[in-house]
Formats: sequence, C-alpha cells, structure tokens
Amino acid sequence: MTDTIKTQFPLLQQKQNGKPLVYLDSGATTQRPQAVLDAVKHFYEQDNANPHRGAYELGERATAAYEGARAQVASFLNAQKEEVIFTRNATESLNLLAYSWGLHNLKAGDKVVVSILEHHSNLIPWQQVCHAVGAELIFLYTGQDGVIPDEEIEKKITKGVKLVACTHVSNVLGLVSPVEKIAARAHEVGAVMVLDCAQSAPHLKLDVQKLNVDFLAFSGHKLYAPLGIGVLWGRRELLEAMPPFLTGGDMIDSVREQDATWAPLPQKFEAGTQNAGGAVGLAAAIRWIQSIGYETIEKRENDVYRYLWDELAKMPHITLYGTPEGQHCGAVAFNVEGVHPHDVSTILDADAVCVRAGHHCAQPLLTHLGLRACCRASIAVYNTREDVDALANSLQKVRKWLGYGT
Amino acid sequence: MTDTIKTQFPLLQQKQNGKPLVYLDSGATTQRPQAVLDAVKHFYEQDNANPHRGAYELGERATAAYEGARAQVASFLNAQKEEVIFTRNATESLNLLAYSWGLHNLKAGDKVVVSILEHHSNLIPWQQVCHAVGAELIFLYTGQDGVIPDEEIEKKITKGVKLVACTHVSNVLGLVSPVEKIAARAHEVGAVMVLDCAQSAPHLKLDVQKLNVDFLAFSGHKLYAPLGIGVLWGRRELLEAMPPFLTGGDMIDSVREQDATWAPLPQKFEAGTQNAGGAVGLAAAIRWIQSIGYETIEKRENDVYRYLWDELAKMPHITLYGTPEGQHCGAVAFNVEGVHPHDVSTILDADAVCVRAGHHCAQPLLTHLGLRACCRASIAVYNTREDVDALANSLQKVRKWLGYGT
Amino acid sequence: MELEQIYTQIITENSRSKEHKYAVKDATQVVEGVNPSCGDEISLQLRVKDGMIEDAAFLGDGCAISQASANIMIDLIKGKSVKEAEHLSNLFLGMIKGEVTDDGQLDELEDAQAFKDISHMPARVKCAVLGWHTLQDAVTKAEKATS
Amino acid sequence: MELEQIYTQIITENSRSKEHKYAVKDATQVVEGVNPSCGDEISLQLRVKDGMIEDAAFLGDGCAISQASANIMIDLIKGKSVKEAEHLSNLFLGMIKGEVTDDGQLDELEDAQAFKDISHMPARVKCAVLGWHTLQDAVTKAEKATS
Ligand SMILES: Cc1ncc(COP(=O)(O)O)c(C=O)c1O
Ligand SMILES: Cc1ncc(COP(=O)(O)O)c(C=O)c1O
Repeated sequence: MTDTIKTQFPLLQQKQNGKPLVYLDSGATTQRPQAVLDAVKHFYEQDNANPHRGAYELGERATAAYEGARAQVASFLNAQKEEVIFTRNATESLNLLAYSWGLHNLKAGDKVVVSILEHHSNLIPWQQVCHAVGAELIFLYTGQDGVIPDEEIEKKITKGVKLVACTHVSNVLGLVSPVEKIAARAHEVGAVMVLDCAQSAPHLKLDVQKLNVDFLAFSGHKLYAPLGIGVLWGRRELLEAMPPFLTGGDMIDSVREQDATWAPLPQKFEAGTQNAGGAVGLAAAIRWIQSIGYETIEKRENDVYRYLWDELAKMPHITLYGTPEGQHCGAVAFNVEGVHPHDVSTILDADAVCVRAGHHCAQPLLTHLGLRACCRASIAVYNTREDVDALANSLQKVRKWLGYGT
Repeated sequence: MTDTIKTQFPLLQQKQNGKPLVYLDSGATTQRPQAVLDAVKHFYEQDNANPHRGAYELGERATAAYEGARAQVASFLNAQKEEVIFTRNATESLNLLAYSWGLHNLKAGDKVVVSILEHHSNLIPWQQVCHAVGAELIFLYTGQDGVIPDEEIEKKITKGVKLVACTHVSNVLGLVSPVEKIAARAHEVGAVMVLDCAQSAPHLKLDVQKLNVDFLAFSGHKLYAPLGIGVLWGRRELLEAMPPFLTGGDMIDSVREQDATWAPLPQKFEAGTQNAGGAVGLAAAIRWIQSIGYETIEKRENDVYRYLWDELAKMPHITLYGTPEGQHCGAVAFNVEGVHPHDVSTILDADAVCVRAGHHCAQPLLTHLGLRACCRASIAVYNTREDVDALANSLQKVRKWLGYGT
Repeated sequence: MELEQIYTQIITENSRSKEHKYAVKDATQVVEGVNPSCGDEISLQLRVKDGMIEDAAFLGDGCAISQASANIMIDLIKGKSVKEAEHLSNLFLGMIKGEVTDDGQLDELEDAQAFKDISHMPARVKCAVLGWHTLQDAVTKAEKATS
Repeated sequence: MELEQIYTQIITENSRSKEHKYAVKDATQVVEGVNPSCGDEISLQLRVKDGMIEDAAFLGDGCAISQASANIMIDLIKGKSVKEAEHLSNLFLGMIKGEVTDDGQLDELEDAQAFKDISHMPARVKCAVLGWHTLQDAVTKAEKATS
C-alpha cells in the first residue's frame, strides 16, 4: 500500500466513499507526480514571461525553460531539437500533419492506409483529407484477436500508397502493433509513415532513429505531464518542405501587408504564445520517467498487466477482448455478461474503482469486433497488484447488483 | 509598495540584481495571482481525469470543472455556453475562424478588411485564406496618430466585403478601436465582424450582446490565467453552420470507416483531450477579476496609464507613438533618441525593469508608422505608479550608457 | 437512496422486462433516440388516436438505467392523452434537472421517481432521460400530425 | 565584465564609428544578413583578390551590439586572408557558444573578446553574431568563386 511510486501522486492519495481511489483509466489521462506539479509551480512563480518575446532577463529565463523543455523532449526521442514541435495534444499533432502534409502532398487517386485499430484522432483527420483531395482511405484489418496479419500488410500497402498512419499501441486492446513490418513496407512502396504514440510513450522507450518512422505524435497528459501540451516529431526534410499550419505571431520571418515569410523549424509550426508552463511540465515528467527508467517501468507494468489479465480471465461471466499473446501495455478490454459497460463502470465506481466504458474513441474497431461498447481498465506505472485485486473484488458484485444469481 | 493587488502575485515578489522586479510587459503575458495557481493545483491534486470520458465520480468532477469553466466564461462574456469554444490561445481561435469560416465562406473576388493595427495573429490567417481562395485583403489605415478615421471605414467597408477583422485594442499603441462604427458598417454591408480581444479582455468589460460583433477571440494568459488556454466566442447560427476545424476524439457524434458525423456545439470544435487544467485556471482568473471588478480595474489602470504617458512625455529624447487623446489601455510605445530599442530594453533590464522591444508582432503597423522597432511598456492591474517611476528613473540612464551627454 | 438500492429496485422491476418491448402495430409515430455518450439507441413507437396514446412500446438495447427508465415511462403513458404524456415528460426532466423537487408534484411520476437521485451521477443522466427525450420528440410529432 | 562596462567599452570605441560604414568599390561579395528577432539588417561587402580581403565594410542600421560587433569584425579581417577570416569567425562563434574558453586562443580576437559575456544574454546573442554569420556566408561564397 505504501508503494514508493504511488505516494508521489497527490491525487491518488484520496478516498472515495471511504475507500482508497483505484485509478484504472490512465489510458485516458494519467495523474501527475509531485515533481511535475512542482516544476510547473516553479515556472509560474519564478520564470513566467512570454517565451521568445522579451529580451529582458525574466523573458530569457522563460525562453530557456521552454527551449530547454524542447531539448529534453528531443533527447527523450533521440531526435534533433528542430524536429520537435510542441502542440496541444496528439490530436492536434495529427491534424497538423493532415492539413499541412496531407493537403499538400496527397492528390486524387492516391491511397492512404490506416489500421482499423485507430483512435478517432488518427482516423478522422485522414478521412477528411481523403475526402478533400479525392484520395482513397484503406484499412488494415485485424483478426478477431486484434492482431494485424502479415498478409494484410503486404496486400494493402502497395504502390500508390502515399501515407500509412498507424497506432503504436491500441488504446482499447493494449496490443503493440507490428510497427517494424508496417514501416518497412510503407517505405518499400515510398509512403510516409506516421506513428501514433499516444498510448506507447508512457510505456515503451521511443527512439526515432530505431523506429524507422517519419512522423510521430503523442500527448503529454498521458505521460504524467499537464494537460494542454503535446508533441509532433517529424523528419527535418519533411517538416522543412511543409507549409505552416497555424499562422500568426512568432512563426514568421517577416510580415508585409499582403504576405509573410516563415521562421525556420520549429517556430514555423508554433504560432502564437505557446504553453511554456505545459512544456516545462512535460520536461519534468520526462525527467521523472527517466529517473525511474523504462526498464523498471516495463517490468513493473508487465507484472501488473499480466496479473490483471489473468485475474479477469479466471472470473466467470467476463469476456476479455484481444489476445494474451504478444507484447501488450496499458489497456485491457472486457465485458461482463448481461451487464451494459456503463452499468459496470457505475457499479465499480461505488467501490472507488475507475474504469472507462464506451467505444473509447475507436468506434470502427468496436464495430469490427462486433461490439458497441466495452469496459477498459488501463494501467500506468503507479498501479499495483492491489489495484487489480480491488477491481476483481468489485467486479464480483456487478452481476449481483443487477439481480443475477452469480 | 505593499499594494494589496500586487502582493497576490508570487512572481512579482522577486528581486533581480537586488532590485524589485518591475514587470511592464503584461501585453505579452500577464502574471498569475495565487488564486489562479491554487485553483489549478487543486484540479490536478483532486479532480483530474479526462473530461467527458469517464463515467466514474472522478471523471464527473473533471467534466464538471471543465464545463463549469465554460459556464464561467459564458457569463463573463454574457454569452451562451454552447457559443464558447476553448482553444489554446487567441491565435488558434483566429486560425480556427480562418480555416473553418473563411475557407468555406469566402470565394474569389470577395473582400476581407483588416486594420493596419493588427497583430500578426489577426492578419496572416486572413492573408492565407485570401491567397487560398483568391479574395482581396484590404486595409483600414490609421493616421500617424494610430487612429482609424471615419472616412476610412466608410470607404473601405463596402459591398463585396464578406468579413471584417479588427483588433479591439492595439497591442502597440494601446488605443481602443472604434469598434462600434466598424461593426455597424460591417453589418450594413452584410459582412461578418471578428473582434480580436487579446488586448482588451484584461482591461475592458466585454459583453457580446453589446459589442455587436459575430466572433471574438482572446487568450487566457493575457488575462491572469495559465498559458495554453484561449477562447473563441461566436454566434450560435454561424458556429453551427461551420464545418469542424480539428477532428478526432470527443468532437464526433458517430464514426464509421469512411466518414463521421459531428457532435453539437461546443464539442464540434474541441477535438482531443482539452486543457481542462487551463480552463479551470481561466475560470479562477475570471472570478479573481470579477472580485476586483472592471470598474476598479479601469480606474486603477487609467491612473497608472495616464501617469506613465505623462512621465514619458515629460522626458527629453523620448518619442511617444500614437496619441494621448481617446480611450487607451495597456500599452505605451516609445523610442529613445539615438538608441536602438533592444539596447533600451537591455539597459532597463539591468534595473530589473521589463519592457519589450521589437516589432511586437505588428510589422505592417510599424512599417506604416515609419518604424522598424520600438519599445513598449504595458501594464496590468497589478502595476503601480512606483513601477512607472522605476521605468522613468532607469530610462534616464539609457543614453548615458551609450555615451551621450544627456 | 443508495446507488445499490436504485439499481436493485430498477432492475428487479424493470430493466429486464420485455413487457413493453415490441413493435407497435399501425404505429403513428416511430422516433429514434440516441445517447451520444455510449451510442445506445432506442426506437419509441406510439399509436395515437384522437389525442390518446392507444399503444406504446420501445425497441433497442442499452444500459440498465436507460432500459428501466424507458420501461417505466411506457407503463406511465400508455392509455394516457398526448397532453398528459407531455406533462409527465416535462415533470420527469424537471426532476432530473433538479428544477422540480416537490414530492407532492413528483408523486405523479410513480415508479419513475426512483431516478431522482440520478442527478448526482451526471454521466448517467443521459441514460435516464434517453427515453423521455425521445418521447418529447414523438409528442411534438403527434401534435403536428393532428394540427 | 559588468553589462554597463561592456556597453561603455563597446560604444565609445565602436558602435557609432562610421569608419567601416561604406559601400566597397568593386566588391566581389555583397551579402545580406538579417536578425529575425528585431528585423535589423546588415549588408557586408568584401573585395577579395587572390584569397586576400583587400577591402571590407558594411552598411545597415542596428543596435549598439550588432553595430559594434560588425565594426570590430571589419577591423580584424581587413587585409587578412579569406582563410584567416574564416578562422576568426569560427573562433568568435565558438566563444559566444561557450565552446572556446581558453583566453590564449581568444587573444586573437582582440577587441571582439568584449562580447564574451554576451552569452549570458541569450536574447542579444543574435545581435552580436549578426555580422559574423554574414561573414561566414560571404567567405563561403568567396571560396566558391575561386574554386
Ligand atoms: C492584439 C493581439 N492579438 C492576438 C494576439 C495573439 O495572442 P496569443 O499569442 O496568445 O495567441 C496578441 C498577443 O500576442 C495580441 O496582442
Ligand atoms: C491511440 C490514441 N491516439 C490519439 C489519442 C488522442 O490523444 P489526445 O486526446 O490527447 O489528443 C489517444 C487518446 O485519447 C489515443 O489513445
């Protein structure tokens, strides 16, 4: 109970109905450790000014804090600083790509490939671009187990495909996608490869030199950082060739009445006053993660993940989705027989157990699996086997509440 | 010195080179009162979850905090909740308009009118749209005093003008624009009226029922709120008729493989996980402002503004831009004879006085006034006459540092 | 009332009842409702004659709360006038919003009063009102059809 | 060195000097540099013959730091070889970045050493390096022209 990691999270110390809070919705957003809250507080109490705008000392501290955060993210990803664009969240990062890369590189008849596992944020922007330019949107389907078969990759990613966008980890099934194969195949046919790392960044070490992708997006708030800060990483040549997305202050080189020229990377893509406090929080979150180390994180999370899967698998009247095979992280999806997922979530909540119910912003996947909604328990590094026990205990009650015998 | 307002701002308590910090760059970004920092802290320590996603109690508290913030903004603006869209900043609000309203309502030959006073964020997005659709971008020019003459409004806003975008208060000259006249004329010719309130919101009470505009944008960070949160307000019918801008999670009604339908307002324009912490901070900032009251704010600020203007006007070798006539708030622009504004800013900084030097993201205005750069001192409610004295004292030294006799 | 009790009362009496789950013969109004937060759908079917609801039923799956609420609603409105159904739906939605709190007034809602405490669970409010909102649409259509 | 001293030293000696402010006759390289943070521009002009900088000067307005830095730079490079100018510019930029700190090495920079402490004022670094960056462009062009 006095887990040294969990104790660093103020929010997780609270009780609800007299019971310790069991937060199993980190796939939606994580909680923040004290170190992150303190870093943001320090910024606002000591260093706050508009980055890049003030030539006075306070302004320089603000700029240093903001650009220092970028350097931190760059080293975290093993990337160059200029390739790191700060956005609001993964959704904005992906929209930036769709508008700026997509609208300017795709044309009628081109093909875009996404997987059926995608979160709406890595799907609708591509639907929109395809509609706008007349390109075709093609899906990599999974089996009922949630796994994309090799043949599917071979068959769908072919000549004429200009862009492949795929999630690194499914936010519903927790399965790690075969990124290596997909990226290799995408590059073989000359397509650009976009990786949605919203669900992988908190769990797996990301190295853009090794991942062999061209763009990558994630959200700070799923990575122990504050809300309102996200990242788009892209290969320099590609980013340089792209037109800006948002325009306005700070992203310009010079402005005349009828036209303007753009600042070099990364400013070109950062219009207006940026969320420096959020960036500082993200840098602190990364330092916090690095102080634990991904090796420890993976070991700890794997243990809890396996325990979670096995405990639920043992229970009667519970259906698990996906497969226990292969590499997983974060999420486990399930349903309780005869009980609507929203009722499950409400009933668990009475025991202070937080899980999410619904389509998890992945409606096409749920439709593909023959579902309308399901429950999802998702974990982060602060979760423990005790949290899983609390979930399992509470799950025992669900059917009884609804008048079933067992 | 123990001003009861200033003492509420932790950052303003610091010293630099042994001197109390004199922050005169609130036009770039304001500092945050303790009440705002506390509200954000409370959110992250007690209520943080992904708004709109969790059906459990914690998630409901997060949703309530986020939607409560929207209600707070709505009542602040005297608007309906559904008309308040949260964005990152004013820049994003204006880009949203340019992309969503602009690209879908403007066509070749149409005219868009802006003023020469515009901040780049209310200019470049319109340049871009005009280029994209082949519309014409027309400027309302000011005299050398920074005032837009009535004839200019009559002459430029004519049939064929579809949109007029204007700043409420100039971020360089501090002058309040003749919004009433411009908006009336815009509506007379059937144009939509966009008001950039980035520089007015901190100083003037905004009431969308009275302002007679169709859209309005501002940034939280210039209004004592955290970075990373901004607002777009728009008339419901207009917002409803607009297509979404960013797409992805949370802004949908339902999603299929090849298409999607959109959620009603305001969700339609809020894709992905929103900055709920920022929204909570903005709500707290608004409550803080309301606890003081705009009447007091205007009185206090007017006194300091006038004192600032008069003190600088008295000094030899100082040129003030704009005019002391008419309604002002926030900014005073000036130059020191024979000294580059960047040197002025560096020299003042040695006395812990923060002013901004440069083109202030208003290059066309500076060009129009025959300037390349200038200094700007800008005030917020926490500034005092003592701050002005510190600026004036420090300004005395500037020319001496550079070897001038006086 | 405790959450567990609400659930127990609701389901034992209503949520799995099939009594009102059928397609109404010669229905005069068939109206679809959807709960955007979970995608649950309901199809409300009425046969209205001379301003009276001769028959009413619903189709569709959903959570216990939405199903039970719809079931109780049908119980209440079947055989009543369209005007009366409109009144009851206003009363129900008023209760949920916390605008109508007078127990005397709420008595008219009979079993539907069990949902009073749902206002403490904002995320589930949409489930409780799904059927009733759909009823309001249906009533509007019925009134238009006769005017 | 204190900020005030830097300023005093810089301006008394350099920033308002007009000595090197003219258009070079028969210039072989004319290169424009711009400081994006303030829009200040400089036009650096060289006349290079057989690898030697016969004449060098600059035009343009700017802050005291950029003007003084450019003035000192011209002092240093006039009459030197292109190779030598390249070496000095690397040394200067290395000093500003804090990569070269050895005083013995920096002695070569003569008066330009005054800018060493500018690295504590990141916002002004761009002013101090404007002339030198422009010189690097010019040198590259000069080398291309002869190769
Ligand atoms: C008049 C005006 N409009 C728009 C903006 C843009 O605001 P932001 O940078 O917060 O997006 C500013 C401030 O920089 C401004 O002063
Ligand atoms: C796989 C995946 N992609 C994208 C997103 C979008 O992230 P955000 O809502 O932070 O923009 C999410 C999370 O919601 C996700 O799980």
